[in-house]
Amino acid sequence: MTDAVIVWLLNLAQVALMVFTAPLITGIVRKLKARLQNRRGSSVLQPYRDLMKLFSKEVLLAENASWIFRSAPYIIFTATVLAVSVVPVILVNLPSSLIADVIAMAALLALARFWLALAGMDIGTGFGGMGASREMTFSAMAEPAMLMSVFVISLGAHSTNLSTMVEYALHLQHLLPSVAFALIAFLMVAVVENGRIPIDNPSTHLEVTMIHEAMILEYSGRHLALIEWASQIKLVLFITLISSLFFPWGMAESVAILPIISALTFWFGKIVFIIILLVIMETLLAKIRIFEVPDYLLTAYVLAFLGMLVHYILEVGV
Amino acid sequence: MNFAMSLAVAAMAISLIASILSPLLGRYVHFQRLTISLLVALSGAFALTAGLIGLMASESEATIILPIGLPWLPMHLHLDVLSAFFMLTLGALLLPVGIYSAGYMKEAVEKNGSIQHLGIFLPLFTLGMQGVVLANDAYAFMVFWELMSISSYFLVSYEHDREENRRAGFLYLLMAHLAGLLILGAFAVLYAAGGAFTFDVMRSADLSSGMATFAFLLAAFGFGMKAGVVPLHVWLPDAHPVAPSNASALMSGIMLKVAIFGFMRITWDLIGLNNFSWWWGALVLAAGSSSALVGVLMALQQNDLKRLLAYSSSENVGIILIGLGLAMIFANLGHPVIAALAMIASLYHTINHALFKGLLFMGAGAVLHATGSRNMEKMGGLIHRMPITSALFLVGCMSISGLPPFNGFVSEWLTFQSALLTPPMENTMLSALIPFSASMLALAGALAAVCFVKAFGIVFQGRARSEMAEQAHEVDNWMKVGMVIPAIFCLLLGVFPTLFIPLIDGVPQMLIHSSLSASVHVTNWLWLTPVNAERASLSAPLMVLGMLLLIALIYWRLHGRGKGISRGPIWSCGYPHLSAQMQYTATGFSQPLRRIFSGVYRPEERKVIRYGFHPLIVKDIRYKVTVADLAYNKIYIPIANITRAITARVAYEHERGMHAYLTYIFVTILALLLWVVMA
Amino acid sequence: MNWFMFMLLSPLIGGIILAFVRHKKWASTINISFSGLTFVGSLGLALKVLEQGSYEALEGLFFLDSYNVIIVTLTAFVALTTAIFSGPYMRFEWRHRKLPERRLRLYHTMYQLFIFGMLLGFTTNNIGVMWIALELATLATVLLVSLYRTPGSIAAAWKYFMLAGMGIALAFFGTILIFFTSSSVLGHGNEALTWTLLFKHATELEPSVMMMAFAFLMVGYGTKIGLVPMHAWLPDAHAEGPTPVSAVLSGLLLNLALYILVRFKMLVDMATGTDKAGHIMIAFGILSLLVAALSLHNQRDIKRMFSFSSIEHMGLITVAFGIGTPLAIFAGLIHMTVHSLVKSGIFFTVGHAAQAMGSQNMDQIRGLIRHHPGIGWGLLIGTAAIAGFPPFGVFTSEFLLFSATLNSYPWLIFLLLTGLLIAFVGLFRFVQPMVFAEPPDHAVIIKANMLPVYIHFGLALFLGLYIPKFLADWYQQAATLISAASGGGV
Amino acid sequence: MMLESMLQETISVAAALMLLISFALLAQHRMLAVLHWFAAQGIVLALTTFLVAVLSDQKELYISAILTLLLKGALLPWLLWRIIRRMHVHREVETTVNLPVSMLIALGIVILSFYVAIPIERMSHNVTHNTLAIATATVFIGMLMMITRQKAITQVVGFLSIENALFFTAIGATQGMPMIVELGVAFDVLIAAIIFGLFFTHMRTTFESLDLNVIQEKIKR
Repeated sequence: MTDAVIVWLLNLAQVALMVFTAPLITGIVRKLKARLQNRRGSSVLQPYRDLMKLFSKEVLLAENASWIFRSAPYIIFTATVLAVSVVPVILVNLPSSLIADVIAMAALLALARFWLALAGMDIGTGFGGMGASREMTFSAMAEPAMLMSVFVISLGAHSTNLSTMVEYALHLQHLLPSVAFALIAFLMVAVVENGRIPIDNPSTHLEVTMIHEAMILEYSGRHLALIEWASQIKLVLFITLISSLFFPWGMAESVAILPIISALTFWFGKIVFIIILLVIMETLLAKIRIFEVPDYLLTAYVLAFLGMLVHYILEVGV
Repeated sequence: MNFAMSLAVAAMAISLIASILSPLLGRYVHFQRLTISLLVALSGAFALTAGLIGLMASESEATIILPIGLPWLPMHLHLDVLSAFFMLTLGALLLPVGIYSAGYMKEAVEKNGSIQHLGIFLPLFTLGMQGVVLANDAYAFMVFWELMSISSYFLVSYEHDREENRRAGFLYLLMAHLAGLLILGAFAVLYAAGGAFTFDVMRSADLSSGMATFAFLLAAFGFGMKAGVVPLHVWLPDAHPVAPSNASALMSGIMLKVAIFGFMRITWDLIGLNNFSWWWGALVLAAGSSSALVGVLMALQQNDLKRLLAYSSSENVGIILIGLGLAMIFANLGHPVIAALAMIASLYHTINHALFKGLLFMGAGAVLHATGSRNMEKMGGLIHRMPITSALFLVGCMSISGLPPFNGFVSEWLTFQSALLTPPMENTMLSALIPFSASMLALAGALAAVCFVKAFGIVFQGRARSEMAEQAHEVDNWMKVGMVIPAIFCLLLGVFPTLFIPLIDGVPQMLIHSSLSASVHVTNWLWLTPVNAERASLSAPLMVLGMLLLIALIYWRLHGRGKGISRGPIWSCGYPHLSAQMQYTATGFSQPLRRIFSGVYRPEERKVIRYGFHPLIVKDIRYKVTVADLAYNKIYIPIANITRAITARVAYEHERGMHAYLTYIFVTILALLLWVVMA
Repeated sequence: MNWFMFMLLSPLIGGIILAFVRHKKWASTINISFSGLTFVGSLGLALKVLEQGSYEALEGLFFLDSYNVIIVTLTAFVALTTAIFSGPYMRFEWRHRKLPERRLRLYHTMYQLFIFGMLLGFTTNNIGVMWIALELATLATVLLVSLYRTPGSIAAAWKYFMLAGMGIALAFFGTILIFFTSSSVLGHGNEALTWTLLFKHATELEPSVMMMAFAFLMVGYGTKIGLVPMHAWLPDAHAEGPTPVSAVLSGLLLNLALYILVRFKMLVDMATGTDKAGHIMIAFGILSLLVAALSLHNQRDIKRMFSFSSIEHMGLITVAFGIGTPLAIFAGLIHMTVHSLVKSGIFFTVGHAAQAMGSQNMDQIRGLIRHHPGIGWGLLIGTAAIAGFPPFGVFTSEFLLFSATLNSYPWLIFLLLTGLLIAFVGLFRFVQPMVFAEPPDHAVIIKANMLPVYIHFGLALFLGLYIPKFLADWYQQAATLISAASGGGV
Repeated sequence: MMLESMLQETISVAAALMLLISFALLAQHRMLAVLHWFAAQGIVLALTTFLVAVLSDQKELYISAILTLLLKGALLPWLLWRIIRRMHVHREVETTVNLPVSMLIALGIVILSFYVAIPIERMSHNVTHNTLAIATATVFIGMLMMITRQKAITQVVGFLSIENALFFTAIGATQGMPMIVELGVAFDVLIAAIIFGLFFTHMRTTFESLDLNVIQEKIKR
C-alpha cells in the first residue's frame, strides 16, 4: 500500500519535474543557439521571467473573442501536461502510463492542437486562419509517420503502453534496424511537431512563413503564458520520448534512491545531448519552403513504414 | 416473442402508424408536425429500449412471423444480438432526430403550408430501416430495404423545384436501385445454395467456395454502394445536402449503418466464418482505407457545410470497414480474440458515427435554419448568436475528430489496438497491408481534425461574412433538445467505454464465437484493457478527471490573483479597416492540402485578371477553383457516355422504316429455322 | 346458363349494340355495363374452376385450367377498369375535337370486339381458333390505333397491320405444321387441333416437325408479344392510339400472344423432350429486355417510352417461361398479372397527364405533382412499381425470377440485372422531371378519373404483400402444369 | 391406293405451279401483271382445293374451293385493280432491291427451304415433304416481296400471296384444316382486305402518296 503511494508520489514528482523544467530547457536551447551564432544570448532562466511577467499582465481580448478563445489556453495546457504525465522519464514502470497509452498521448496532443487552431480561427483575422490551416495540415501529414514510427517499437514490445515499450527498449541487446528507421522518422516528425527549423521558426513573426506564432498573435497576458508554457512542455515531451524510447539507458527499474538519482542524471544528460543536436541542426539548416514540408514528411513516413516492413520481414520471422 | 421483440415490433408499428396518420392530419398542420415528430421519437425510444434489452439478455432470441409476404414465405422478423445492436443504434439517433424534427419542420410548414411529403416518408423511411434490421428472410429484408431506399429518395427530392436537387435524387435512386439489385443477386446466390429464403436455411446451407465468393462480392458491392464506400460513393455528397436536415441526419447517421448491418448479416452471419477466403478481409480493409482517406480529402475541399459532412460520412464508413476488414482477416486466420476486438472497434465506431454525424447534421440544419444557406463562405461568427448550437456542434466536431474525451477517440483507439495486435502472419501482403491501413487511419483521423477545425472555425467563429449570418438567431427548444441528447451520448460513450463494451460483446460472441470477456478480466469500470493491461490500457474516466482537476487548479491559481480582462479592437497590423471579407476563407483554409494532394484532387483553377490602361494596373482579379469528384469524372461519366452512345445507336435502328422492320422478322425466322434444323 | 357463353357473348352483343348508340354518355355507360357483365362472367368461371379444378365446355371447344383462369379473370377485370377509365377520357377527346361522334361509336364497338377476341383466345381449346381470335383482336386494335386518323396514327396502324400480319402468317404456318404432324395421330378433324388432346398425345408427335413449328410460332406470336427484333410495330401503335387502347394493348393483347406461345411450348417440350424451346425463348427474352432497356433512353413521346417498358417486361416474362422451372413459371405468372395491372394503370395516368399538359411530348410535361397531385403521384408510384420497387408485386416476381435463374442459368443473372438497371435509369430520367418542378403555363385543369389507376396500383401492392391462398394455389398448379411439360419438371 | 397416288401427283404439280407463280410475281415489272399473276395464284389454289376435295372425298373442301375461287381468284384481285385505277398509282413496280438480286435471294430461299424440310422427310410416308418445302419457300418468297417492294399496294399483294401460300400448305400438306378454322381464316382475310382498302384511302388523303419511304419521311417531320 505504501509502496503504491510512493510510486504515485514519484509519478507526480516526475510530472512536476517535466512541467517546471520545461522553460529551463527552452532557455538552454536558446542560449546554446545564441552561442553557436556568436551571440551572448539571454540567460537560461529568461523563459521563467517571461512567463512570470505574462502571468501578471492584464489580458487584452479582441472585441469578438468568444469563450473558445478564452478557454483554449487552459485546455491546451492541460492536455499537454496530461500527455507528458504518461511518459516514463525516470521510472520505467510509471503507474500513470496505464491511464493513457501512446495513442492516447498522441490524441491528447491532437486535442491541444485542435483547440489551438480553433483559437486561431476565433477572431477572424487572416493570420489566425492561415496559421490554423497550416498547423493542422502539416501536423495531419505528420500523424501517420509519427504513429508508424512508434508502432515499430510497440509491435516489438507487443504493447502500446509506454512503460512496457520503454522496458522492451531497455532490454534490447542492440539497436535493431527497424528501430533505427523508426528513430530517424520520429526525429523528423518531432521537428515538425514542435515547429522547429527547418519547418517553422519559433522565433520569427514573418507573415509568409510562420505557422505556430500566427495562431497566437491575438493572445496576451496569462493566456499567452499558458500557451507558451505548453509549447515548451511539448518540446520536453518529445525530447524525453526520444530519449526514453530509443535510448532508455539508465532508467530506474526499481523504486530506490540510487537508481532514481542516476536515472535523473542520465535523463538530463541525454536531454542536453539531444538539445545540442537540435541546436546544431537548427543553426546549420535553413528553413525549407513551406510546400516542401509534405515531401519531408512523406520521407519520414516512408522511413517509418520501411522500419515496419523490416520488423515484419527480418525480425519477426515467419 | 419476448419483451424486446415486442418492443421492436411496436417501434415499427409506431412508424407505420405515423406514416398513415400523416395524410389524415393534413388539415391541422402544426398538430400533424408535432404528432409525426414525436411518434418518430417514440419509435426511436422503443427501438432503443428493444436494442438495449436485446443486448443485455442475449440468450433469448425471438422470432415472429407476419402473415404477409409470399404464399409460402411469410415475413420473418427476428431479434438477435446483431439486430439488437443495430436497433440500439437506430433508436439512439431516431429519438433525438424525432424531437429535433418537431422544431425543424416548423420552417417547412411556414414555407409550404404543408408537410405532407415529409410526414409520409420520414416515418416510412424509419420503418424501412427498422424492418431491414429485424428481417429474418431475404424477402422481408429486400422489401424493407427498398422501402428504405425509395422513401429516402422522396426525402432527398423534397425540394424538387431545383434542378440540382432533382439530379441528386435521380443519381441517388439510380445507385440505390443498383445496390438493391446487387444485394438481391447475393440473396439469390444464397437461395440457390440453400433452397429457401429464410435466413435460418441460408445460414446452414453448404456453399461452394465459388458461390460464397460470388455472394460476398455481390453483397460487398451492393452494400458498399449504399454505405458510400469510395469509389461507389458518388450519390452521397449530392444526396445528403439537399435532403431536409433531419432526413440527412438519419440518412447519414443510420442509413449507412443499415448498409453496414446488411453487409455483416450476409457475410458474417449467412455466408459464415467458415466460408471466408483470406482475401475478403483484405478487400474490405483496402476499401475501408481508401474510403477513409478519399472521403476526408474530399470533405476538406467542400464549402457546402452539409456536403462536407456527407463526404465525412464516407470517411467514417471507411473507418468502420477497416475494423470489419481486420476482424475478417483475423477471424479467417484463426485469431478469434483479436477479431472480436476489431469487430467491437468497428461496432463502436458505428454507433459513434451515428451519434456524432446525426448531431452534426442537426447542427448544420440549425445553421441552415438560422442563416438560410449551406455555403460556409457566407457564414461566420455564429457562436455569438447561436451559443448553444455552436457548443453542441463543437462536441460533434471533437467527437468526429477522434479527440478525447469523446467517443470517436475510443473507437479509433480500439481500431488501432486491433491493428497493432496483428500476430505474425505467413501472408506478407497482409502483414504489410494492415500497418499501412493503420497509418491511413491515422492520416484520415488527423485530416478529419483539419476538416472540422475548418467547419467549426469558418461557420461559427470569426466575424459574420454576410448579412444573413449577422442576423442569425438561436433555434428553438425542440431542436436544442434534439441536439443535446446525442451530445450527451457522445460524452458518455467517450468516458465510459467499459460500461458499453460488455454490452456489445455479444455480437462477436455470436458471429466469431469469441468475445473479449473470455480473455479480459474486466477489473472494473475504470480501465479499458482490450487484451491485457500489459499490452494496452486506457482509462478515459481518469483522463477526464485529470483534465478537470488540472483545469480547476490552473483556473484557481490564475484567477485567484489574476488581473482583469479588457476588450480591445482586433489587431490589424496597422491596417485601419479590417473587413469581414478579409478573414481566412473556407477555400483558403484548405488551400495547402489542395496543393499537396493536387494529384488526387486535380483542381481546376481559373484566374481572370482585368487590367486598367496599363498592364501594371490591375483592376480586379477573380480566382475560381473547383475540385470535382475524381471518381465521378473518371468512372461514372465515361460509363454514362458509353451507354448514351449505345442507346443512340439502338434508337437509330428504330427509325429505319417498314422495310427494315420486315427484314428483321424475315432474317430472324430464317436464322431461327436454320438453328433449329442444325442444332 | 353456360358461363362461357355468357362471358363471350356479352362483349359480342355489346359491340353490336354499341355500333348503334349515338348518345355519348349512354354509350360509355353501356360500354361499362357490358364490360361489367363480362367480368361477372369471368368471375363465375373462376368460381367454377375453384370448385372443380379444370373445366371444359361446349364439347371441349372451350376449357379452363389453372393457367388461363387467372389470365381470363385478369383480362376481364382490366377490360372493365379500362372501360370505366375511357368514359371521361374519350369524352374529353371528343370535346376537344379530336374525334367525331361517328368514330366514338367505332371505338366502342371495336373495344368490345377486341375484348371478345381476347377472351375467345384465352378460353378456346382449339389452337386454330386461338389464332383466329388473336387475328380478330389484332384487326380490332388496328382500327383502334388509327382512330384519330392523324398521319402518325395511320402510319402507325399500317405498320402494325403489316408487321403483325407477317407475324401472324408465320404463326399460322406453324399451326399448320402442328396439324400436319398431329393429324397422323389424332385423325383429320378438330381433334388434331384441340389443345388438351394434343397435350395428352404430345409425346407421339414428331419432334422435328414440332421444333420447326415452334420456330415459326416463336417468331409469329413473338411478333405479337413484341419481342425484339419483331417489335417495331409496338411503340408506334401504343403512342398513336387512344390511351385506353394503349392500356389494353400493353396490358392484355401482349399477354394473349405470350399465353398462346407458352401453350405451344408445353406441347413442343413434351414432344421433343429437350428444353431447346426454352432456350429460344430465353434468348428472345433477354434480347428484348436489353434492347428495350436501351431504347428507353432516347424517347420523346411518353406513351412510346412506356411501350418500350412493356417490351422489356414481356422479355422478362418470356425469360421466366423459357427457364421453365416451377419457380420461374410462378414468377412469370405473377409478373404477367402485376405487369398488366401496373402498366395499364400507368397508361391511364399518362393519358390524363397528356391531356392536362396538352401534349404527349415529355419535354412539355412538367410539374405534375404541383399541377395535379393525383396524376403526379400516380405516375411516380406507377413508375416505382414497374421498376420493381417493393412492396409492389413486380418486385416479388423479379425476386423469384432471380432465384429461379440462379438455380438454372446462373450467368444469365448479369444480363438480367444489367437490363433492369438500364431500363430503370431510362424510365426514371424521364419520369422524374415530369412529376417534379413547376408546371408549365399551358397546362389545363382536367377532371381526372384516377379511381381505376389506384385500384390497379392497390392490387399490385396487395399482391406484393400478400398473395391469397386460392390465387397462390392457381399459380402453383399452373406452374406445375407448365413445368411438367419440360423434361419432367427439372 | 390409286386415288392416293393421284392425290399426291396433283399436289406435286400444284406445288410446282405455286412456286412458279411466286417467282413470276417477284419478277414482274408492271403493276397490272402482278395482279394477273396474283389472280392466277388464287385460281390454282382453288383448283387444287377442288381436286383434293374430289380425290380425298372431303365435302367441306368443296365449300372451301368455291370460297377460295371467289375471294382470291376474283374479289381480291378486282378490289386491288380498282384501287390502282382509282388512286392513279404508278404503273411501274418500284423496288428497294433490284429484280435480279431479289430473284437470286428467292433461289437461295428455295434451297434453304428444302434443307429445312429434310428432317420431315424422315417421318413422312409420302411426298409431302416436298410440298412442305415448296410451301415454305412460297411463304418466304411472299415475305421477300413485302420487303423489297416500295409501294404499299405491292406489299399488300405480297401479304396476300403469303396467305395463299398458307392455304396451299394447309391443303397440300394436310389435305385441309378443319372447317371451323378454314372459315375463320377466310373471314379474317376478308376483313383484312377491307381494312387495306380503308387504309389506302386514308393514306392517300393524308400523305398524298402510297410510297412507304415518303410516308416515313413525312412522319419524321
